[in-house]
Amino acid sequence: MLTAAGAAIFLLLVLGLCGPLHGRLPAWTMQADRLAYGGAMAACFVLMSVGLATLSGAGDGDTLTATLPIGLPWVGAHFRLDALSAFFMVVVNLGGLLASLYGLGYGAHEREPARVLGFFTPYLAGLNLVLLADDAFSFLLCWEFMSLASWLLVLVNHRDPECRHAAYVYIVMASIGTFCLLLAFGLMAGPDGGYGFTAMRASALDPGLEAVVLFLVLAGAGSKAGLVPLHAWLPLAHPAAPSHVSALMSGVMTKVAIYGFVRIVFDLLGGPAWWWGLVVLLLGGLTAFMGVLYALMQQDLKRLLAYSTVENVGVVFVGLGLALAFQAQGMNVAAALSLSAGLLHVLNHSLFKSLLFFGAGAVLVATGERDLDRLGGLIHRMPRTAILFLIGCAAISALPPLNGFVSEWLIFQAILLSPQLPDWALRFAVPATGAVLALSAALVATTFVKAFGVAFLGRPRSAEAEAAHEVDHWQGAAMTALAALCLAIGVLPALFLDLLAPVTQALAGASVDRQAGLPWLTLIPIAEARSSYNGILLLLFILFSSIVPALVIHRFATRATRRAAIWDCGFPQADPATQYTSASFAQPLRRVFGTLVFHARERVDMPLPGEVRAARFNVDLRDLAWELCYAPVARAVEFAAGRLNHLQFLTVRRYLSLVFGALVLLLLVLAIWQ
Amino acid sequence: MAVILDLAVQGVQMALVLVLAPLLTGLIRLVKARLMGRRGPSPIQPYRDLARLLRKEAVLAENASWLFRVAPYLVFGSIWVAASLVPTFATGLIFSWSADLIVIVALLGSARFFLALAGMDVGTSFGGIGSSREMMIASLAEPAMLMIVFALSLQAGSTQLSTVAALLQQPDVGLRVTLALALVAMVIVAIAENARIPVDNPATHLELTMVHEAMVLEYSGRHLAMIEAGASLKLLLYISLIVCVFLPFGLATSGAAPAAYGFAFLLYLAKLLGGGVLLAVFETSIAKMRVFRVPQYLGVALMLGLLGVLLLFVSRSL
Amino acid sequence: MTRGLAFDISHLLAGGMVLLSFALLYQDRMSGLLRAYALHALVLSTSVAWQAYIQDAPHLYVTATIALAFKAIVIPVALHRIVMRLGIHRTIETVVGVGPTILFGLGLVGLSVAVILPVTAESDALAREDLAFALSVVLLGLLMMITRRNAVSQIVGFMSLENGLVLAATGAKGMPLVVEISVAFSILIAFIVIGIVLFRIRERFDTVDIHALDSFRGERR
Amino acid sequence: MIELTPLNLLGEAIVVAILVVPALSAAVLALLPGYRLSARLNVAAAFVNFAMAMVLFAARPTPGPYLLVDDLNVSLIVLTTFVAFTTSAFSASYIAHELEIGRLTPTYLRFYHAMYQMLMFAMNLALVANNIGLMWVAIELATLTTVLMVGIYRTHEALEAAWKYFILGSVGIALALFGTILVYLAARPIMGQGLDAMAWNRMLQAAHGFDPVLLNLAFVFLLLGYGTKVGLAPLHAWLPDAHAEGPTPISAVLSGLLLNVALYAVLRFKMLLAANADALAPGPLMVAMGLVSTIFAAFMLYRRRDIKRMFAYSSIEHMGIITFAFGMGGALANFAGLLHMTMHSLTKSAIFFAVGHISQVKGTQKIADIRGLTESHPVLGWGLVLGVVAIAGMPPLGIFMSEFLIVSSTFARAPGLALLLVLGLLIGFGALMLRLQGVAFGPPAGGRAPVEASYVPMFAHLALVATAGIYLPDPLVRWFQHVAALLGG
Repeated sequence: MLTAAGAAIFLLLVLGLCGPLHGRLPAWTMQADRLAYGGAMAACFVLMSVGLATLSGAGDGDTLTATLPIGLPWVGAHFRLDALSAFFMVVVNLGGLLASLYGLGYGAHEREPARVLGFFTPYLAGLNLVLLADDAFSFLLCWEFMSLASWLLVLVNHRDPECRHAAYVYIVMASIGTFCLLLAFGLMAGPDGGYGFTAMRASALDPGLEAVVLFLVLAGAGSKAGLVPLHAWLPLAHPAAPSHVSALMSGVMTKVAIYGFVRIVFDLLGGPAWWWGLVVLLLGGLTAFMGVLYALMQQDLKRLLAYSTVENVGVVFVGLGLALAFQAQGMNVAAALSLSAGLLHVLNHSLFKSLLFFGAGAVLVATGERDLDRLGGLIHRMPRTAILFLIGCAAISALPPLNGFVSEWLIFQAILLSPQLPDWALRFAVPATGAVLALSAALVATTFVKAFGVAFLGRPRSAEAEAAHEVDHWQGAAMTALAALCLAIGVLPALFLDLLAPVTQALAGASVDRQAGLPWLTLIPIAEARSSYNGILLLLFILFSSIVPALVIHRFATRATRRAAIWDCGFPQADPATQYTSASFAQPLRRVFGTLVFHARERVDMPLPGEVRAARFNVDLRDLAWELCYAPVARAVEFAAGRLNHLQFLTVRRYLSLVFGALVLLLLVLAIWQ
Repeated sequence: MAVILDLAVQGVQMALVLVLAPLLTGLIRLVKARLMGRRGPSPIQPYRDLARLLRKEAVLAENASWLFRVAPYLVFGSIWVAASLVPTFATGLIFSWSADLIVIVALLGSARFFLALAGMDVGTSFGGIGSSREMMIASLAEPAMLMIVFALSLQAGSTQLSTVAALLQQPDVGLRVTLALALVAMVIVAIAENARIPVDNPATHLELTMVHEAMVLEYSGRHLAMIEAGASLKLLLYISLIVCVFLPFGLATSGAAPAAYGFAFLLYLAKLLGGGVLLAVFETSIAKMRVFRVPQYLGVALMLGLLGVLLLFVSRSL
Repeated sequence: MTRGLAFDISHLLAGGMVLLSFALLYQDRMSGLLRAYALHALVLSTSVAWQAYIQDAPHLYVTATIALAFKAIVIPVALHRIVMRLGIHRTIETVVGVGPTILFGLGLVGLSVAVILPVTAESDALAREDLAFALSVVLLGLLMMITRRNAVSQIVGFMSLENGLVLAATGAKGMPLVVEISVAFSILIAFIVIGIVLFRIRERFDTVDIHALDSFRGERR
Repeated sequence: MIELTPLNLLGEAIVVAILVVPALSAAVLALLPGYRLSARLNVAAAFVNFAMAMVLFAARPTPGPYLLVDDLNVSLIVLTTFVAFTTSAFSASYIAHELEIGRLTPTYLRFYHAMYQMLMFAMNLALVANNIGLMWVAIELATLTTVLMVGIYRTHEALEAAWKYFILGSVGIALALFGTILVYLAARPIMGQGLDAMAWNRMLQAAHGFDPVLLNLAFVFLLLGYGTKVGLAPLHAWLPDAHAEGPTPISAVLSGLLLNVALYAVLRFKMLLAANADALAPGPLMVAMGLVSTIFAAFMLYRRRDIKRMFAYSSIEHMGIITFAFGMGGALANFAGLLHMTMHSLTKSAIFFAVGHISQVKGTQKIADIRGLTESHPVLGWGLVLGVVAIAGMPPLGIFMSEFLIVSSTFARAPGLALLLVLGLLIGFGALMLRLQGVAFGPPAGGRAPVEASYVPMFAHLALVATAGIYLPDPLVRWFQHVAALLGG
């Protein structure tokens, strides 16, 4: 199976050649974009199948390994396919498969397709290789390769200065993250360079060092995943890329980052200390809350989605934090439940976030706009995209019976197991995180009511939105597939939860009871008396209780309908600008959280009666993470660079003085040392 | 046999909530009117309103989309499902295992989600105002509600409503601080969620203060009827939930004698009546608050809920 | 010839070079500086010749001759002519006053002694003492380079530094390639002097004109 | 006593040949008019040199009093001759353009080619010298030739740069000589007078008995003296200007080779110190200088306006990293240092090739005036992207591997130092990427003339670097490991 996976990855790498070949292939062959996306679909399909096969057959616990004579010379490149990698391979390649399908249509609208084609498939290869790597060098090499490829993908619209800025911030943050991981691996490998993961698993570290590793990994993998306060690059970079790449970055690459965290913290490090869970949990809660608040305030559709990714990563980390906390107490079943919940959310988020980014890409193709306040009424002109986007919105808002709800529900179930934890800090932190999570979930719904409501409902706010048209069938097919998967997981969660059993078995030493055999495919994570959920029945109930009244009314009461002008309390306003905008929709919540979280300031400039100038309303929002974490560093570097720069403009005599100074200093050191 | 009985109970429950909901609304209106010194409409007036609305043709704005037409049924459907999962007079509903308290909260969330979208569909400023404020209130009410759910579930070791109710029926539960806090929080949430005074006034169309009504301003005919019915159901659901959890005595358990069911049913009606009257009294005794004070009001509920959960740990470990 | 006398004379000559280095630091006239340098080179030449004699190393006479002819005569004369032609023979622009420079120079001599003295006694004493003096000469030469603004005086500093090196090299008994190295070094110095002659505009290394600096370094703002 | 085999004899012949060929070529080139022929001859001589150097892998000469080929220097000899060969090929296609636009005259071009071979001679001599005095002479010769080449454009800036290089280089050379004398003094009591006391292979065997005080003092002077040539801060001042103002092939040779040769000298002396238990550990000094250079150069990258000067600072940064690695010592760090030296040579010279093309097509070296290269000149632009990405330490290119080893092996031993190094690397990375994005992306600006010179040398280097990032051939690894062990802690 590893051979098949290797061949597929190799194919992905080779397909990168489609970039330079774009427009140069002879006419009778397939065009380069078809070739690249088609090949990527095939390769992703193979890789996904490998993942699925491993997951379903890995019950006997054997994992596949391979060593290639490349990479770090005396270590070699180790690759390993175990349940965890397999699960993430499914996530990654499902996303990759559908993104390629979407790209078949979306790619035709690129200004410079070669810049996408050249890096899209290598990027997919990088994502997969990270999952398979089994030594520190290969892991980091693939990790950084993935960053490199995505950086170039962000730079596709390189003529846009904002894009370049986003790409720059991204690549610098990616590099910082990589160095954090490198330091972590350095600690785990020790001075003798035991870089193989097998060696790291076998060796035990001092608890203090393990803590350092934990924080380094939180910084390294966390910054890639978008943990607050290291997230600031994410909402810049993800939206800047072409939409199918944005979907991969948000839906898939953040997951690979989570994989990195899980791999190192759950697998390579020894058993967790009790407070690890606390740290991860609190960070996750903070991330979820801040992420959704930022998302709510956004006006740019893709940026809103990117911030929402931050939120979802927070949710996943809450699950992981709980798992660590339970694991530290030896409560393996509870840990397995938390881990399953987090990992299921990984899968779910990759699905609905890809769907939403595809939808945003469709809107972008149709209107050329990402600004919510220039959209509106698209439900009439893009009916298919609208309903699919709506399903995505409902799924991410955790509405039953869609998939977002299932993972959220499982996390709540895990939180409700927390009274069994002995540590006081955790006992307080877990319910508090639960409250934050509940608050975030509600805010997500608000955010996506806003996103869908402003973009798709109402009346068009610009000529572009008025002239929008439905997108092609490739894009439609990709979105439909994702929406169907969202519904499938929501309705049949038991089947998908079972897929995770080998993963949790390997990492937490236990797994949630097998679900597939239960009557009605009910989800019973712990015990029936405790909690259960049945998506199919719920779907049937909702359909029944919505459709039956509708039928009854239409049959027995009236079905007469009349179209009339908008009523609007008797004062209809013709101008679409009088509709609620994204900013006005968010205003009540901005008032609630704004001053605290964003230092928001509203300024109203209202002309006096008789003046003819327009009134102005301004809102200043400040991203605290940017101002407290990023900007000071940038300023410090700038300051130091400016100061040191004087050394470029000295005279020869002064340079000689430096040499002389160094000499005298060293001689003094020598004299004192002797 | 038992299965048939259970199915019957479930069926009765579904029909019951549908039948009782408008009556409860009418009753509250009547009591409020009496308290204000008016004669007030008959308690069955809501039925007449619904019937009239259902017969009328629906007037749709020219640019209303399919979502605008589908939303009322979805809203109604979700609330109805949620309402039929709350034990009213008997626990052990046959389908109660398909959804727990969290699902009930989420179902209400779905209803609100679609209603808010419908409010934005036509593209009026009033619709926007309503949706925006509704979502703001919900964003705070929903976590508060979840905290209450946590408090109850932790107490009972289950999120299943039947199990919770069964547990709280035990005489040894006694009075607990957590339960008291949860009750207060729940009442606050219930008032906010049902757009009652002091959060919203169901009887006003004053543009600056309305929330729920602004959202459904464009609706008419059968669509409005579904929304109104849904609102009534939701009120019934919350009162049922409160009495089911906090006053669970007399609930019939699965497989009980028909007489026990009958008694439980009567008892349920009495509880509902009591809840409705209390609500009316409460509503008449206070004034509506500014919209931007609502977050503080709901914040109290959230904090109470969280406090309840945390106190639970304290009392547990002592 | 006793061992003592050989030692004393080498010691005297090396010490003389250190003294002359101080004299170089002290000079505030260009012509005086050049004369002092000629003397410095002369003492070096003598010292090298003495080393050739006591080490019985005839090839060192070559070095001594080079030092005498080239450094004590040709270069001072050439520099003198440049100085006269540029009309900068009057003053030497110093960066810090002569007094502090001399004090600092004394410190440097102290430092050289401090780092050389711990050398174990088995190395011969002559080499050790010579080395301390040579190091002092090197450091003083460098000090001169950085405390003078005038190109010619900086060159003189560099050449006195180089004299220190030759002193050390010849003091190291039996060191191979000394002649070759000293020749190579003389070529270097010749280049520098030619550079000065060719690019007369750069009579000052040190300019206070910021605009000129910017354009020189290609980093135009 | 090592018996003489035919291989030894062949080796000896080769060693002499790699010195004689460039020296002779220099003489011939100085006499030949006509730049086309000279350029070709230059390439041919460089190639012959490279081919002969390859033979040294198999055939080692017996160490003589003056010449020595051992594991440490043979790799550097091959690397040097290889880069010298590719650079001469690049130069052949590059320098014609300089003649066309009148920056150079035929006379100067003749001089340039002669000097190029002279420089090859000097560097080869420095590498194969078994005698520390001879090595010193060779490095001085290399300095002189490069000074002349840096100033070859005769512009104000070029002369200024050459002058600065000359003065600072001379002082450095003087300090190195003093250090050399001190080493001899330390060795003499043990080895006796004469050539043995200056021969590497002999001294290394007897170094444990040398006077530690003299060795320490010598190392201070040698580190500062040769460190000036390496470009370690604060002795670096000549380096950016010399790179920026000289002809681009010379910048490539300076960065890719001469700095390595100087560092090689430092390494030799480090081994000597390491062999003496009583002497000061040379590591901390090198670590300190390496860190200062890395961090300082990283900051300096931000404010650069001239693209060649910027990459010159990047060379300082990388020399700092290499010095740091050797200073840390140990099998991993030494291995990484050797690898980094090789990779940096190849990458940096490739970058200078690219920069040479860029400044020719755009007619400027100012970073602000060069934009959107990937659009206006895709091959060149992406080549530059690849090169800069490589030098910034991104995978899958060679420098990533060496930085991985340096940082990870250091962190477990000295976390603080590793953090400082990472800080420097990140700051440098930020600057390089910032400038790269400006130069390679965005709406194109500047000339759109097609590139006439050959891309082959640039992509040959980049291909090697890319291969090495993923796969190092086994013999090379074993042999790096052996040398790493020789270099010790």
